Amino acid sequence: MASPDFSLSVVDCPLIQIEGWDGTLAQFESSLSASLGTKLPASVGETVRHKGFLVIRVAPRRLWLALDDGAQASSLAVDPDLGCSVSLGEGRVRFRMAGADIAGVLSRCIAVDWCAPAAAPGRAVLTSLHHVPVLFLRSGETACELIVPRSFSQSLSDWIADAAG
Amino acid sequence: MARYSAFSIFRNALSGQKNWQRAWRAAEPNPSYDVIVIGGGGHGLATAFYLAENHGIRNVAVLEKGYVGGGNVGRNTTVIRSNYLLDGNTQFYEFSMKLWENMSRALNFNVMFSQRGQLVTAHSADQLDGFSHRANIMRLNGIDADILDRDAVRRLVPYLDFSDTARFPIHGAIFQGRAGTARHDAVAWGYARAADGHGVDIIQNCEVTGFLRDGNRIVGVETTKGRIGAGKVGLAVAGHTSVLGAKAGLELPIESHVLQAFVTEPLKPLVDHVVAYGADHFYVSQSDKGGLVFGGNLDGYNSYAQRGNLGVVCEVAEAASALMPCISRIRLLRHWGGVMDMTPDASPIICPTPIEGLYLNGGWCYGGFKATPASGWCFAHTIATGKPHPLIAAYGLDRFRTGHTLDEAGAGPSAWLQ
Amino acid sequence: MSSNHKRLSMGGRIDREQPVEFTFDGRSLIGYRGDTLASALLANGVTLVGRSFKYHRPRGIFSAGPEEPNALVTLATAGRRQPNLPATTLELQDGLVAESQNRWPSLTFDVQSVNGLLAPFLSAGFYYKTFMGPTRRAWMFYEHFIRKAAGLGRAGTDPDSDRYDISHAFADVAIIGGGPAGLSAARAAAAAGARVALIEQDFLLGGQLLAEPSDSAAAKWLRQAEAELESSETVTLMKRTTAFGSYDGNVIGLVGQRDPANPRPAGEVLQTFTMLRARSIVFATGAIERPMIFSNNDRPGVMLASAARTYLNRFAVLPGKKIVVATGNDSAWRAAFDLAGAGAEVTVADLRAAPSTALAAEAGRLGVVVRAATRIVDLNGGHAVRRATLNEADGQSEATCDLVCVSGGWSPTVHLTSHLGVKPQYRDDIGGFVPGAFPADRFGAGSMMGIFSTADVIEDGHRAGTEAASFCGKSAPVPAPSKLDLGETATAPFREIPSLGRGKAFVDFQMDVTTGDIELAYREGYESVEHLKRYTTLGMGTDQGKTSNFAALASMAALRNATIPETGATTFRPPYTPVAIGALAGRAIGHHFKPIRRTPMHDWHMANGAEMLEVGLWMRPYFYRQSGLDVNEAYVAEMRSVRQAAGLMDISTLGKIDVQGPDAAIFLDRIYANGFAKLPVGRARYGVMLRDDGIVLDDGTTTRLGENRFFMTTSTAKAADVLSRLEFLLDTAWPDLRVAVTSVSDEWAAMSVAGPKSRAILNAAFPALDVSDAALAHMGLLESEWQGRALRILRLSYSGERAYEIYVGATAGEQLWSRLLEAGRPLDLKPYGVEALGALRVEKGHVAGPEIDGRTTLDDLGLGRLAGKRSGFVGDVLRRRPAFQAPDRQRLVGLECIEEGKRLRGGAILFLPGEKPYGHGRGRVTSVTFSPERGHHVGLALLSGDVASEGSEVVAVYPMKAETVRARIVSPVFLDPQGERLHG
Amino acid sequence: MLPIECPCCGPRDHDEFRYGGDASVTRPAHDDPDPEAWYRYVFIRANPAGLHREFWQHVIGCRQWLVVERDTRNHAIASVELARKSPHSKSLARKSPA
Repeated sequence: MASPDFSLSVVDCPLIQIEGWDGTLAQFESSLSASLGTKLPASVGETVRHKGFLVIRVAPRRLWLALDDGAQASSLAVDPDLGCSVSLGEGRVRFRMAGADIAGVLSRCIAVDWCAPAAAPGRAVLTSLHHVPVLFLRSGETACELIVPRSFSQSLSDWIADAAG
Repeated sequence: MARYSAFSIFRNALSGQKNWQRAWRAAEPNPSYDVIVIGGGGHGLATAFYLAENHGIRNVAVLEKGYVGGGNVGRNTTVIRSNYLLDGNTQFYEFSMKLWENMSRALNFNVMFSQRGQLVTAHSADQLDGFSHRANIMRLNGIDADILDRDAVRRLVPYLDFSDTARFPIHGAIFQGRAGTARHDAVAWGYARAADGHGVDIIQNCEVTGFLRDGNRIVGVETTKGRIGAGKVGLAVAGHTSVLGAKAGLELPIESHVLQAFVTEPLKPLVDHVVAYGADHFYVSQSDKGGLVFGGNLDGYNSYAQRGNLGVVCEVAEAASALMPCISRIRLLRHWGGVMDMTPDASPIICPTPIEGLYLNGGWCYGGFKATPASGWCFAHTIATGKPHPLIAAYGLDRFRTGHTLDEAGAGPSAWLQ
Repeated sequence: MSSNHKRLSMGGRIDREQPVEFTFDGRSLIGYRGDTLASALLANGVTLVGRSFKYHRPRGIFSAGPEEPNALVTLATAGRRQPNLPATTLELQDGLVAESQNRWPSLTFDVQSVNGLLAPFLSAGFYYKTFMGPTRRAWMFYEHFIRKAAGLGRAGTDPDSDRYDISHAFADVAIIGGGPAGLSAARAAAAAGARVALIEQDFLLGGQLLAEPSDSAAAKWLRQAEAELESSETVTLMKRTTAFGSYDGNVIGLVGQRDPANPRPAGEVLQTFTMLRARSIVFATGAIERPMIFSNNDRPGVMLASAARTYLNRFAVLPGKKIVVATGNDSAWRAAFDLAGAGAEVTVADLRAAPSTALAAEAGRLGVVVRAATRIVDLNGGHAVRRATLNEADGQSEATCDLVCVSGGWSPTVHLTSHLGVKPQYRDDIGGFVPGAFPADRFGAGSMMGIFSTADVIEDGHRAGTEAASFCGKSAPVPAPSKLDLGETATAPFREIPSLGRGKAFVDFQMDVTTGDIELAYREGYESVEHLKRYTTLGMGTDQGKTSNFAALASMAALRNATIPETGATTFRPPYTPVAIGALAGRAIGHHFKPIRRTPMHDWHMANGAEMLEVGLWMRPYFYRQSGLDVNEAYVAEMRSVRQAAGLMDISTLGKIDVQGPDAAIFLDRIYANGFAKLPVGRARYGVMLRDDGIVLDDGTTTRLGENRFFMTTSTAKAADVLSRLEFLLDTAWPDLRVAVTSVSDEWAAMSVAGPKSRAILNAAFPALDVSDAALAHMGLLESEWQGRALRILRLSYSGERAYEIYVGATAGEQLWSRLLEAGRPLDLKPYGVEALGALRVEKGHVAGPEIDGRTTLDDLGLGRLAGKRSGFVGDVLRRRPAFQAPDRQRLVGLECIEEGKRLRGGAILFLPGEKPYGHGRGRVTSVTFSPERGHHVGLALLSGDVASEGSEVVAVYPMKAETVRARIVSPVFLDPQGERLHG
Repeated sequence: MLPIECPCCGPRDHDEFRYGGDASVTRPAHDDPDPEAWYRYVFIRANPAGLHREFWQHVIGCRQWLVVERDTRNHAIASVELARKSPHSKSLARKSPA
């Protein structure tokens, strides 16, 4: 669906999760930071954009690497003594939403304060949409994305479409 | 005690209602009693009544920290049923049902027990098979039970969602015709009045603050109205069992949780039965005043506050609208919470305790109201004889240690998941 | 009578340019934009609006707000019936159709008003004392009639065709109430820099200021405040929105009505339920005027003084021409003056011996007759008041009148604050309850705090708004409030005294509770406030006793000769005003009631004749219609195809968990009853998890992908619980273990190819892969890629046949599914559904949900050997409890039907032959299937160990179908006990 | 809603969390064979009317298990911390064999 006031598109979501062990986290992070060539987001909800991907901290020891469309995952070897990685891209989809009505539509979907610093452009919020875990990514003044589990994606996009209708 | 009857109403009407007596005396505590029952709720009052009625023990006091019937007996959704599966539960709740059927006359107080029938909807063949298992057990224990197919459910309750768009289509239902509802406050008042008639002292605004012990034996209680001696003490304070139990030194497998209840604006008759939704947490009946009385699931965290939060309110409203689409425009008038003793197997605890002279009646989870008469009957027997009544043999405290738990739902030992 | 004959030609806040047509009890009437239904009815001279609950007494319009006890109507616009709505809060809109309630055949002639004559017998609680005989079920007979008589409006049974919405809102400061206190608080909080949400139930802001003349200083102040707030970017004005409940953590439940002036298309949202989360809250909820208690005080034409003033000044309706104002405080005098100013003949009957000289002087100026030390005691008139009886120091007199305005003082509106347990405190100086101490993030302002002069209220609102903003860290300098002084004098404390008249004196109008009922409750010992409420039904109506609570409490206090605090205070419960259940459900209705989970192959199933079955929100193929006409025919056909050729099943719904880390093997060893540490890389193992109490939690297979990496599957139903449990143990019990667990359930499409031809099908589908038994042995793993996605093939069997579980990246799921079907077509590969899956496992004696029912142990399920002599795993210690070792403990057995033409059923109860079928029997049948192999029904059962010897007989009793079937106890493995078919 | 201030995600409604019950009970070491210790851990609860230490998992969020101190009489939350960081779990970690 698309209108100047609100548009929603659904795309694939290449995604890699990387997690470090408790106790050796600093080592893990410096090693990961070096191999990615970027600093890491410091706290949960922060994101760092780097060539072709976005690094999101989703838990104290857990990061998501969300790849841009067409970007290739750089081969990422994690030292098993420091942490591990698992690919999650097949099981998630990305809802891209934009438009002047977006805050209103979102207020009928998720309990996230569009105006709060925690939801400012560049921030990520883990929350629920109709009891399903989703990752809210604020991508612009009137734009955001939701990363949602693939099995629920049809149900949730229907919900959003109804809320926008 | 003057008998209530149509004639007494007629006679009093002619005298301008000036000659009615107190339903129970405003008693102040004696120095000691043979038995003290702590808790002036349904179970405590029933226990006092049956101590006097069945066992001739009349030197009894019921101590209530607030006003009688102010706890769960006056906050529940009044459903009475005897559709239990497990050996130990089935017979106990059926015994309770039989006492309900004669309660108004036994107490000379109309508790408005209305056997309007209860059905639980099934939404798959598997679920209906599960219900059939339950119904089989009920029938084999002499309890009425029926399995209804979709058409039969529709004939009984046509206002449920039988449309093609129902999220969980109705497949059938289990039905117990003798199930129903009663006027909850009347149960407390009826037992209070009847117990008072047997000489029991009902002492309100009397909070128990401690126990008097002689070695391992309870010899009385400390209260806000002073010390009161007792031969035996029965604890019937579901919701607050842990708090009082701790004062007596009992360690208990109980957590307190809030269950919310809801009532709508009063309406002309709409819901003739008790209807429960098998696909989610929602059950409803209509009171004689006309309000739809309904409930759902626990709020799910330990609480002694008699109120819940919006999450469950919304979930219950969603489930209500899903099962019964016409309820959507009916308006909610009030919602409140009751504090439940939740046990690890969702079954109650009635038994003597390791402390001599102290008897425990609690852990009713959300099933206490329907159990009121049988609980009082069996608890009175247990207190009077010092031995568990056979019907509550399965409700001992030691069952968690031995593994003889009665987990109807198979939900496991996390109390809030029961 | 001419339309709108009570309407004044000037003034008010109605738009005379916008007439609105509506219908009441079939009569077409005209009102104006800005009217409520109540004001429009009064303007048209309609004073009889409804009948009361119990005695069916005629009732009129008593108030001008949500406290209305009497004027309840059913809206029946466009066939939608909404009963019990107060006419005083219904914003008039074109085409509105309202009906009076609780009357038959008509409002003016109501048969059940005969109840009034029976009143001596229908005292409070009379039903507790009778209807108990002659038989045990007698009550059911009486109840039938009582239920019919009870209830107010009638609700329809058709589905609600309206739509509702839920939204989430946020604010620094939420201000509840848009009267002078709330407006002043909003201005201050906004000036301090806070984000403000101002909530007002009415369609106009102003609260009590709306009762001031539309050309007054108050009106000017209001216009200015409104303009300022409307132009502020940080203030959200939420009119037509009721804050119905206050919940933990400063969450406020709001319900907003649609603005009828801006009609949205049909089917659009009627009400919006908003969950407002605020950092601080200002309660500026105002106060509600109280009635006076005297005989026949419920007659149409008795109205709160403030309401009369509101009808006059806000709606330009003069509700009476000859008016008695009965009061004991100053505020009602303002109504008297305004009504006199509008041309009415007004008499003030004041209880006080000496009302203030200023008031008396103003009364003299306006020609208002003043009777001091005078009490109204009775009213005459049926459908409308005609005459008031007044008791004065020197005797009784009568006053002809067509309107009686009453004011028994004011009750601060403490409902919302008491929802969260802030106990109301009695203040003797104002004769009412105010909220007790607030927590740091909540504030009260204005008359709800017992402050009654407008000048002070504005000052207080300003203070509360400033403090509430400051709590949120918003402390920009706030200019002084713009002042408004209406010159009110303090409201004197006013204590109700028992009624003196002969007729019924009502305390709760809606529930028909009289002073006599309260006396009776007292006499019978129902003297605590809660007993009083419950015994008399006081406060149980749709108005929740907003006008009656205090009078009842005061009456009981007088009877008990106690103070009001000694007598108690009512606990108010949400919602403040009734809320449609649909609004609370919002959008989660119909197919949105619960979200639906779809597998990657969902669309294929739908397009290819699958009958779907929902399992824990997942949609799964139940059976395929191509296999048979109904499920029973289809599942047997699908079983046969698996046993004879091959079947393809979508198993994507299985829980899948990625387990990684240096300590992963140690971790699995602790959470499974059987060992995993020694599992070689590339091998899979069936595992069972227990709960801490020793009961079986779940089962599944776990495969070792590498030294530090495992792939776990769980049952569909338990996936979320198991993951959360694993995380719990890692976070709280064993934080030293370096293990990560992640759900990969959505990551993989999963399908099982089962049957003797399954290897050949894999060969055909994956020509490049070596799937020979040497390369891929039973319980082996093959990892590869397919179409660029990861591929895992596990050789596992649930059915007992040679079988493979194939996992591929979810985006390629449907493609691979189709590829397998295509490759398998020459080999008779057919899709099969959940029912056949279940039947195949029963034949093979595998346990599933019906056996793993939350009450069974490893030993019960015949799985004790898995644990062997191991220890140190979750549940190990408590599984050894004595009850689980009892000889009569029920354990898993197989049953075979041995009666021709009969069948076993799940849920049948088992007895020994010759035993009387009574009680709980010796066990039960848990799962059954027709076994094509055996040609009859077989089943799994849980049966007392002391009678469960193989070869002996039991009787399966199924009372619901009046069936009794003989069965033989056999091994639960009905098929291929040696497991040869796994390799076939 | 009962907002819980997740140390990772900030204040979120409690329906994003999974309740985990009493956090003041000590889980025996995984290989502790004492039935009494397990019985008490699984079943016996202080169930105070007052401050209650309890586990919650921000399951629709960062998935961390938290220890929350909350008053059961009025639901007021006094503190929230990650279970891994709570003193309770540290002492356990020391006792637990590797």
